Amino acid sequence: VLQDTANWPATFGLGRPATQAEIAKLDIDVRPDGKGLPPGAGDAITGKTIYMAKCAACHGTGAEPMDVKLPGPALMNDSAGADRNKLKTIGNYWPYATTIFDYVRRTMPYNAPGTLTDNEVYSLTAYILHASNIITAQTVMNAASLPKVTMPAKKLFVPDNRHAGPEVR
Amino acid sequence: VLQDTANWPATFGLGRPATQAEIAKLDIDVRPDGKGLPPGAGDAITGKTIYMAKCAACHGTGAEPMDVKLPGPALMNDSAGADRNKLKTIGNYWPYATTIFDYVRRTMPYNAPGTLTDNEVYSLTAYILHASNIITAQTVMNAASLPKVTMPAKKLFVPDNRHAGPEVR
Amino acid sequence: MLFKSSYGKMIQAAIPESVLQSADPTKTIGPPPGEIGTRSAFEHVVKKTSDISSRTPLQDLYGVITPSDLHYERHHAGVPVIDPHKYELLIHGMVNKPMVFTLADLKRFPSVSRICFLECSGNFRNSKETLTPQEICGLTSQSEWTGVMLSTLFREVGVQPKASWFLAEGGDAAIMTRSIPVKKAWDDAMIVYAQNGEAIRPEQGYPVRLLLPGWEGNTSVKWLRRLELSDQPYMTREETSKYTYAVKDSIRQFSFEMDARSIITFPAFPQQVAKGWIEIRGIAWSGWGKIVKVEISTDAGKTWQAARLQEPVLDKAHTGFRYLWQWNGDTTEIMSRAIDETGYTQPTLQQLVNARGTDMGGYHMNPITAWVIQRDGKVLFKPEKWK
Amino acid sequence: MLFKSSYGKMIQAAIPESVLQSADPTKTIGPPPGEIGTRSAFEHVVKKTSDISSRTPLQDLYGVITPSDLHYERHHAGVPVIDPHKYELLIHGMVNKPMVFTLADLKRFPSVSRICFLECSGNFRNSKETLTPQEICGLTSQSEWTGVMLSTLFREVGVQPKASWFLAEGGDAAIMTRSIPVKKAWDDAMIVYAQNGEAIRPEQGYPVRLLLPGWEGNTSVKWLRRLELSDQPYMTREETSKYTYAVKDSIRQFSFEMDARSIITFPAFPQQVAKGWIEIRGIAWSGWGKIVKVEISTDAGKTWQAARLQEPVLDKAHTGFRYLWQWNGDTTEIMSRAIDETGYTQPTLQQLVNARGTDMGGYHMNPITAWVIQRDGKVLFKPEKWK
Ligand code: HEC
Ligand code: HEC
Ligand SMILES: [Ca+2]
Ligand SMILES: [Ca+2]
Ligand SMILES: [Ca+2]
Ligand SMILES: [Ca+2]
Ligand SMILES: [Ca+2]
Ligand SMILES: [Ca+2]
Ligand SMILES: [Co+2]
Ligand SMILES: [Co+2]
Repeated sequence: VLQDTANWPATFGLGRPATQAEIAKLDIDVRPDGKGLPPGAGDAITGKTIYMAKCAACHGTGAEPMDVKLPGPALMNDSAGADRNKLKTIGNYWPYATTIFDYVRRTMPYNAPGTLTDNEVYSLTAYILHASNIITAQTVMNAASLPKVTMPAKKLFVPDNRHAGPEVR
Repeated sequence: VLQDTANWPATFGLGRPATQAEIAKLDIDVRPDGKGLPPGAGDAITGKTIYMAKCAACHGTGAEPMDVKLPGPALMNDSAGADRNKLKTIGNYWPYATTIFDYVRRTMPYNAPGTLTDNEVYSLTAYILHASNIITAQTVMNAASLPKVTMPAKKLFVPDNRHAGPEVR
Repeated sequence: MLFKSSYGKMIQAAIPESVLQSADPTKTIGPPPGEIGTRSAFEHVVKKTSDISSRTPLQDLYGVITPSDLHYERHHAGVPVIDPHKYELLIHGMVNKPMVFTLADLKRFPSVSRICFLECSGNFRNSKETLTPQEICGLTSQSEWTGVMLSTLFREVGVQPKASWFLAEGGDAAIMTRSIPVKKAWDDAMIVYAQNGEAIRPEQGYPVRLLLPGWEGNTSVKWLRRLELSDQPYMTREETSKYTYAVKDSIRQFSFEMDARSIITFPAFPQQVAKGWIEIRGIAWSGWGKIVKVEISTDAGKTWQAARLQEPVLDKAHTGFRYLWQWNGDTTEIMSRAIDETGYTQPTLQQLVNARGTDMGGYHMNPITAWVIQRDGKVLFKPEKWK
Repeated sequence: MLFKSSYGKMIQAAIPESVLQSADPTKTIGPPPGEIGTRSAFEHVVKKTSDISSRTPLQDLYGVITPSDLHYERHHAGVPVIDPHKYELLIHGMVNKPMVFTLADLKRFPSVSRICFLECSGNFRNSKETLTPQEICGLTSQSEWTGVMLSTLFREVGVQPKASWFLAEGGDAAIMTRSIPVKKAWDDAMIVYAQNGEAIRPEQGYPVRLLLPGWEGNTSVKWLRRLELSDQPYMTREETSKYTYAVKDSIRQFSFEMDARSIITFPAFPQQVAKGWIEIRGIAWSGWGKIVKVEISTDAGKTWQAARLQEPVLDKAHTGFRYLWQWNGDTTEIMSRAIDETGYTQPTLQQLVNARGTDMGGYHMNPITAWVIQRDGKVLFKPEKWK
């Protein structure tokens, strides 16, 4: 016990209540169950155009040989077939499709984070999923469909089974 | 016990023996019993000339009014008579005459430390002692005479009598 | 110009000639007391940088406090500039009272200080003999942190009984996010605003970061702007694509605690030592609690002796160890292993392979580090292959 | 420009407009990991300088480690520049083997780290209501020091049984000297070369200083060049003309240990507080050993309650204390008193006058510090006259 709170008041009266508006402004996360996904939609065909314009320079088109060193990691080339231990990509290593939307929206493009519209992020997500052989070119990604995409690597993930004690795990 | 030295070797074999020459170069301290005083001698008359040239600019001549703020503290003006609690000077506060020699030689003049000859330091010490009414203008200060000078404040000094425990002392 | 470090190593440096040819310091008045202290121009201790991190120079440090400006860095979109007067922390989700706290609010709550380590779970390099402790495991550092217990804030907003996870989100350009079990908040999580006596440095999360003692560094989200209580984890990129690792046929996720580890920082590459008495020195730490023992082998792991631990030994903290050894000049291997209060002993690489399979690697690697001392006194890291 | 500090105080500062008008940090990539960390441009914590000293900003610090560049300074001829490669420590006098040690030699001996405070025995100001903790007692700071026990070196040179004192001499332009009883070397004196994880800073004695835990700062001679063993003290200027003080009709000399003391650093001048819950915070320390208790009065000394001490409580170390208090808005006086493991309780000024007489002052003053909280929340120091 780092603090004895026995004599503490019910509240210290510090801080102020958060308004719904200010929560909404910051609350951009997306959970695997779809909570947090905004309205809007996109598909792989639209996504490919955006990808080529805003992402390919760093992440490649999925066509170049792998020995070209790019600023960003490979996202989908060879992914479905690649050896996970040699190259971790979205297709062979990511357990949830919602993570693509969440991550791309909050931090990509790396040099201009926060500049994509929600529709663009849906389209990019659709494109990456399609290029990884997970959805068809026609599948529309939106708040309802994205959480339903099952990722190939999902089944591999297990929670940490280490615990306090002598065992090496 | 901060260290358990039970398993230590007799010596770690680090460092090297000091030569007498290198000890002599650094061993400039002077003790109250005169140990450390160098050959040489000086008197107050010679000392006054040196003092006016090298010290008075910072410490005053002992003649100015006390409200002039000088870079260095007053050394002897009014000292023998002054109230110790208002103005601590060599005459009313210093317990050992050897300290004057030691301190002046190692660190004065403040802006050019280490530039005085031993004879100059003997003379300056004689001058300060004379100007504080402790020795006559004629008394020569050297390794034999300086430790014999008895300082007026000597009898006031007592070792710390505080000790571990509740008492406020 | 080339010159000798105080340990004897030859290093390249740029000291102004004016400093090196300085006059006798007993005859020259130096600069007066200043508003801010300085570092000696003769010291050149720096972090080793890559594009994404910079590593603490463990072999150049003493004691267990890392100077704040030598604390390791790992960030995902650089160091943001945050105005402390505009700073706010939002706590919402499964709470009774969603609230916003300013920095001044946070500083007024009951406060706590503790000394503990941070370590990136990617803290392991193993490629070649010429690696320093900084290169092998310089992604760990230690500070005295001050802030408010997260439990104090959770008490204030009224966390709902069903909330089992919370999302911690940073205000940098990566808007870094991690999902954390609520239990950690009741255990020892802190919201910290100070480091080693002063405001947290920008590289460590100024003005406010989460601090999860003993857990992989990435979870102690820097530049913290928001906490959202939830009944499930968010499966962010940093807890799925990153900070997970193969364990045989599965991928281990939410692997939070940093297992016990140690490193000998002296003698270590690039030192060269001489025959005779050597104090072997290093640090040991565990994310599971206190270090209770560090053992040293000077015969390549055949026999082990207890090192002396530097008091005070603190929970989840770098702990200094020392072992006095007389080197007879023969080639040998020296190594250390940490033992923590849960009874765990730092494993060999082979033990890790046995437990995790040959596809392990990248995260949460804590094998014993061995140094080879050659007959000429040169010390080399001993890399070990496992696939 | 004028702006608010993170505690709410208005302070004058010069932050570049470019920093203040920074873009949204979530949309701007920041600088990458660097070789050396930085301080936020929004922080302006500095030492308060005079011609002869500079004082640690106690009211701006957190925890108990003082950032090395905010460690108080007191020197007598400025900060010397000392080349660590030319550095040597001479030990001679009443020893069997007079020896010279280089810095590399010193670093190879068995080493020790400890966290302890340093305090100048002249650490007391009392003139007016508008004094900060820094101005009242900022001549104390704390570091984690690393070095070799002086006893280890004394063992090496063979100190003779009749040696009862030693002279410690610095290599600055003051060639500072103090006489120290040999017993302190057997107790806990150290020769230190590192501070808070790195080489000692120039202002604190680079490359090597003496460290006498709990004793008046001046005795921990900086830039140490020589130790001479003797059977009597040398009666240097700093132990006769200075660092001595009137106790009734005598002058107390060789007054080494710093008596127990404490200061409330929050709330303190120039803070202004609001009615409601306030965590009273401060530090307590004693040169005689550990702090065992700190008591707080919020009613001008009528009643006292125990504060909470921050673990770990270390020997001769600044110890953080905290006390939760609900201020009802009435004018009052708050104060703290430290109690150490020897049973000593920090005295009132009147108790010091009773013990030492009205001519005391200048050195070793450790009276309880009282802060007046006015109805408007402004906090003022309460100066007390004693002659
Ligand atoms: C200027 C270079 C750059 C551009 C342009 C860029 N990225 Fe990235 N991207 C990166 C870097 C660098 C990383 C790795 C960041 C890290 O690890 O923190 C990354 C990571 C990613 C990841 C995570 C990969 C993984 O394996 O974890 C995804 C997904 C991604 N980017 C998608 C995109 C998309 C979609 C776009 C275009 C809208 C884009 N990126 C544009 C540089 C870029
Ligand atoms: C440039 C100014 C300056 C000059 C020139 C100077 N002094 Fe000083 N002196 C000082 C200062 C400043 C101090 C106080 C130093 C300190 O406290 O560390 C001092 C201190 C002293 C003290 C100790 C006083 C005390 O009460 O403790 C003596 C004795 C002294 N000086 C003698 C001399 C003599 C003799 C000379 C000439 C050879 C001299 N000084 C030249 C500035 C000067
Ligand atoms: Ca949310
Ligand atoms: Ca001598
Ligand atoms: Ca004593
Ligand atoms: Ca990123
Ligand atoms: Ca776990
Ligand atoms: Ca001086
Ligand atoms: Co990390
Ligand atoms: Co002092």
